[in-house]
Amino acid sequence: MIEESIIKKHTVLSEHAAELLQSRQSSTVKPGLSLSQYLYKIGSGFYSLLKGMKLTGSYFVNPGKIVTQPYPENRETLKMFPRFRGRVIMVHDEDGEHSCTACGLCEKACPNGTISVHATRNIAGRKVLGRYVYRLNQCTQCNLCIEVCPFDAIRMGHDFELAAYDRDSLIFILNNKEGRG
Amino acid sequence: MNDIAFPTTNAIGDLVRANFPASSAYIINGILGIAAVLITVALIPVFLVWMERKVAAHFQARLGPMRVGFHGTLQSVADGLKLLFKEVLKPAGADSFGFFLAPILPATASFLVMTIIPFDHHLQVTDLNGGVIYVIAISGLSVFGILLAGWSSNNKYSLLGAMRSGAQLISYEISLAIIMLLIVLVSGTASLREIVLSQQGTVLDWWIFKLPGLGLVAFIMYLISSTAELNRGPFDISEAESELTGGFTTEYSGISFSMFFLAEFVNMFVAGTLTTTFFLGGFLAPQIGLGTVDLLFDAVPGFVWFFLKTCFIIFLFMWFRWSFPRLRVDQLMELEWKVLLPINIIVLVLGAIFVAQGWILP
Amino acid sequence: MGVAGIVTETIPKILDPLPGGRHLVNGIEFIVGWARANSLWPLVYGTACCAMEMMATGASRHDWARFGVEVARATPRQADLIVLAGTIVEKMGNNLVTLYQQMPGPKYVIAMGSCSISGGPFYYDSYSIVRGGDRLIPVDVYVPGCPPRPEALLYGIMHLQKLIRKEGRHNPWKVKEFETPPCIDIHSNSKKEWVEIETQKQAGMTTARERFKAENPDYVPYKAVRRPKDKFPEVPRRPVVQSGLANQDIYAIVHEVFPEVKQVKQENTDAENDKKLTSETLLEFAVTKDHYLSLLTLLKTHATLQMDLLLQVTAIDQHDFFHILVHLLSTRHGHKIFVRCPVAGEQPEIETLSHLYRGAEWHEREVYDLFGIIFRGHPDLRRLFLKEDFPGHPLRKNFKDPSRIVKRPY
Amino acid sequence: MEINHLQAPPGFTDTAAAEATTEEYYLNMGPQHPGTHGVLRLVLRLDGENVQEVVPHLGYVHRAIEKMAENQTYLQNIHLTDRLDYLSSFMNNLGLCMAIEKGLGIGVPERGEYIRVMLCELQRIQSHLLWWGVLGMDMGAVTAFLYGFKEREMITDIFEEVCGNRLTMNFFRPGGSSADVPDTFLPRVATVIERLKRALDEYQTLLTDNIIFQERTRGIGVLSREKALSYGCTGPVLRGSGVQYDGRKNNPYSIYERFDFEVPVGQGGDSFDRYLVRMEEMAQSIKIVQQAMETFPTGPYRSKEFSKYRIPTGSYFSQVETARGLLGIYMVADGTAKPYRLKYRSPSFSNLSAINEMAVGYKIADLITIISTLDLVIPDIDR
Repeated sequence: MIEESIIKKHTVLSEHAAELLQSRQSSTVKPGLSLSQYLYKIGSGFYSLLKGMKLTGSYFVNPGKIVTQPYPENRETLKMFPRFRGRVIMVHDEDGEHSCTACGLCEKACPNGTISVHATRNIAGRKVLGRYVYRLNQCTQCNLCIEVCPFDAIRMGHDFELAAYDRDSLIFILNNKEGRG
Repeated sequence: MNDIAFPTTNAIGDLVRANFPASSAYIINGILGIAAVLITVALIPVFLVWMERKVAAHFQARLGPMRVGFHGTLQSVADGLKLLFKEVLKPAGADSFGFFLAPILPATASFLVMTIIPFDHHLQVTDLNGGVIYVIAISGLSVFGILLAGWSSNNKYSLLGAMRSGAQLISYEISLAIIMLLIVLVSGTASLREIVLSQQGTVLDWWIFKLPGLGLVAFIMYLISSTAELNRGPFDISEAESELTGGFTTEYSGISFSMFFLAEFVNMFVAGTLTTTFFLGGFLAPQIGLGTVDLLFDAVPGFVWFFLKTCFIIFLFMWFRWSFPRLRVDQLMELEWKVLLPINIIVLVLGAIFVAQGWILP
Repeated sequence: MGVAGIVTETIPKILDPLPGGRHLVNGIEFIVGWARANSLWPLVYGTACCAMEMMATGASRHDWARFGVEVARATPRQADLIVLAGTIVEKMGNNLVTLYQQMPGPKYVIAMGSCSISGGPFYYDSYSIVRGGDRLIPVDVYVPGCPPRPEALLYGIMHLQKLIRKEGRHNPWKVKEFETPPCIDIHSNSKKEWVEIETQKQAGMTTARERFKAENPDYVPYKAVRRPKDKFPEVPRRPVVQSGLANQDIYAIVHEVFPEVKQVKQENTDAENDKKLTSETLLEFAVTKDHYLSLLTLLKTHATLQMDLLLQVTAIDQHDFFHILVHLLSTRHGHKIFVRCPVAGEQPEIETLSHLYRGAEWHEREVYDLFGIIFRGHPDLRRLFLKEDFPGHPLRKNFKDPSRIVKRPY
Repeated sequence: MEINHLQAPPGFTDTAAAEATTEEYYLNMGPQHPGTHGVLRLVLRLDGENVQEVVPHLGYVHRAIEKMAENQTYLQNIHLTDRLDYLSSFMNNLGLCMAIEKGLGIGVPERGEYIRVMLCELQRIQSHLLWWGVLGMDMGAVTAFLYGFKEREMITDIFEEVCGNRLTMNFFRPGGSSADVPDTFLPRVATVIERLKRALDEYQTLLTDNIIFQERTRGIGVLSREKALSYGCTGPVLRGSGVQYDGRKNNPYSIYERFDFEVPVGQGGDSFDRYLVRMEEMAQSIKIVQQAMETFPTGPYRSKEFSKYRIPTGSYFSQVETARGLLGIYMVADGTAKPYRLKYRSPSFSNLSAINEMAVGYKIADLITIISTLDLVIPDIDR
């Protein structure tokens, strides 16, 4: 008593597909096609091949349909989306100061142990950022560190041309100067 | 009927005959002819590889090779050279004699067929009066190479690929032979040169249009079976990348693989030339009947028309390859034995009736 | 070594002393380098997400055929470039090495994505990962990213082409010796190094600090400005329409036949109305080993329940015993039933469900593989994911294998 | 594992027929094979070209995600779900986020739900486009692969603009999404939808109507209704065999019950049915995205943000209809910030387990087509 009421009648495939299914029923019966079916099959088959060729031909004939964006040639016009995640960079204002206070939240939020925040005590004895080690070879650009940073100190840069010949050159130190004390 | 004066004389041949003794002149002419064929055969795959990749690219809405020379013209040169300097590996357990003999056979088969193709009135190495039978015999030779390659590289995938292509080539040779038989029947001669000359006159005298409906059907059947002969297009089941990883060429690397690669494209060129010779009036300029246009067409030398027609046929082969999915092995056999063969036999019989009634003056 | 290897080595020795020979040799090397650089045939090899970006690079929009990288051959014999696209797992490791050895002559490797550079997201706590492709085969170019953009891979390929053009006389066939760095916890290692530098630095700073304190007594430390936290409203949960039978009806049906099967009390439901379950909490039955099979046959064959789809059979390691979990779904009604059965012992045993649901075969093989629970009557109980000789069952809480697992430090 | 040709390798029912006229042999479609979509290894028992038995070997991309999940916080686990079935990473994120929301008892605002539904449906179309392209390439029509990717790149642009990454988005958070949708989102989706409609007709002529394609997929790889259910197949594979089960309709989650769309169901259960079901699903997803675009609400995109996601002890299950089938996430929380046990019920795992049922008796070329119509993602199987 429960079965029928619950299942809403879902419409089967769109008409085209349904018609194909019906004709499929007949064609799976393999034994022998009558002569008319045999000729119809050759004719419709040949026509469907021509239609396929017409489509590829239309792509060949007008080069306007080419979608290739030639990478090295279009380097000047190629601009990433504002939210593109290339690699983590530290925001430096005009006189080279960054606003990282070595709180280590990004280090804990990162799933892959990519970021190592090394704090040091500056001349006045306060804890400031010493060295911000960022291992790009382990980073998966998941944006968790940037969401959790309370001071907006780090941001996702837009550069993607980072191929290198050896593994260690992918480890960056992001801060130019010690943190402000 | 066929000794009409043709503008281009056999200049080089006469020059050699003039200042060399008679016996050596024949040998020198032969060597020059063979050298000419070998040079064209060496240059043609270079052009065809580039053409295939650009045509495939434009079919697929992309640019294809661009950076290696102007619009990628040097791309096939780079491929050939790289393959030249690759290490040639022989898998353990492979029978070395068969393994290294196999790549040579398909290439030689296509070189041999090139010798009798009439590029122009006099641009032909030799003209056998049994040309068509020679073509059928020689094109059977490339099957050995593929079977030997498949068996001797001690790899299940290559064996599968070779068995498939063995069955495919043998069965499609039958429909190929029947259509060639039709052309011989209709044109009265078996020599390729005579077949071309029998299509003289306006465009309507080409065999494709001369026989009312028959010529077109025969042309389509010929295209289908020659694509199957080439292991290309919807019939590339022998080296189907997505099933058999590489088919019979799985274990070949470096220069031995490039021989197969070269043989495939030379075969494609040979299939194109044979189609133009049989159906599109070889090196004859298309005369449409308008006075001025005919003269203009006649001025263009024969072999240019020949190459234009062959390139169009090769473009058709490429169009097939990049538009259709692949057939399964048993569907391929079914297509040959249940569809192509009956139609070809009917076409042959109708052709015979036409000739018997005298409707076509051979 | 192959013929051409020796040829490119010996040509220079012969031609150099000849007049103009040097230019000829440089000419040959330039042409050979140009040919190799401009016709890199990649192997069709891709394990995980980076393979999608490699396919996108091969597709129309980025089209690496412009660089001559086109004929993607499936056989290693005709390929001369492997793009390590995706995670390299221990079991796939030796296959990858055989593939690399099967490739002829000058062969190049691009490590694409952080998984093949250094194990990426799976560096910590994974027992079956190879932390970086260069532990197995020599890598020429590293393309970082997860996954790297198609343009980044094209930049990597151009980088590789520069390398090949410069190769020249140096015989590219000599496989580069490569050392495999040990699997250490990089994160805590860099902290240890920093602490050493730090102690040295602080030792020398004491005198400077007094002088600084003396010079500017009114030093006010810098106050970093915090980012304003944007407020988001508290949104009540939307009532979920429970499809199929309500939990109580199912519980009633099962309770008639199996009175002692109890309902697993979900801690997060309010305590007093144990029976009245909100529609969202799971309906989980706790059953003992002997009723396990009979309950599940009932659930499958019952006319009104019709639990015809087995979602999964899995297990949880509760330290001193295991819980076998069976999740069932009825495609006709849409309700789901969860069954929990405790099994104890070092090598616990329970009946198999593969005669009820054919799909259970693989799920049970996975539980045997990762937990070591034997399923009696299973047609073909073998390890599903791991190699036959893998020591122990990794998903157990007490699985210790320092050679494979690098513990996450935080 | 070395295969010697006389003794059946593990997993095979040792019924090499004594009176078999032709000698059967074992072929290894190894982990690196163009037809197996990644690193799935199939060992086939063949009689000539006919497949007698298929035994898949898994584990070549088993990265132990479930062991890692026990040592990562919930947010870090959301980032890992992208790498499970990377062709429906939005839906994986959604699955885990719904489980966490069930645990914490938090709701999702209207705009957050609409963003989730639109992005998931766009990702379903994107995943089906890739499946269609790779199916064409596996059957020899390489042009289909490049046409499929042409449209797929447009949808990838939308995702890149919204979340910054093309494939592994990590965009949803418990309670909504991590950022609001940029205002160029709706116009861009509108243009892409128009282009997709035209593209679907192009695909119709290129593959669906093609006689060679129909010959190679009709009546191939038949999976009966009972077998599909018994093996636990879900998604287009199950619907292709005639079972009317779609997670979005039968167990509605998020706000799917507001949109009206049909669930395509095949009859025969062969490769052509599964093909038509997916093509129809693409059309239905376009319908959903259009309806969602018309009534796209304003307002907050996520609910209250927690600094530490501590979920009270208990077991939670959430279920999502990904492009491949039903993804079930079973989470046992113990009150701390890290899950005690996180089990992903992956759809491709069960879809693949029925391969032996579907492929026996057909040719090698059919086996490749069947694997392609199963639309497998191997890391989703091996986790």
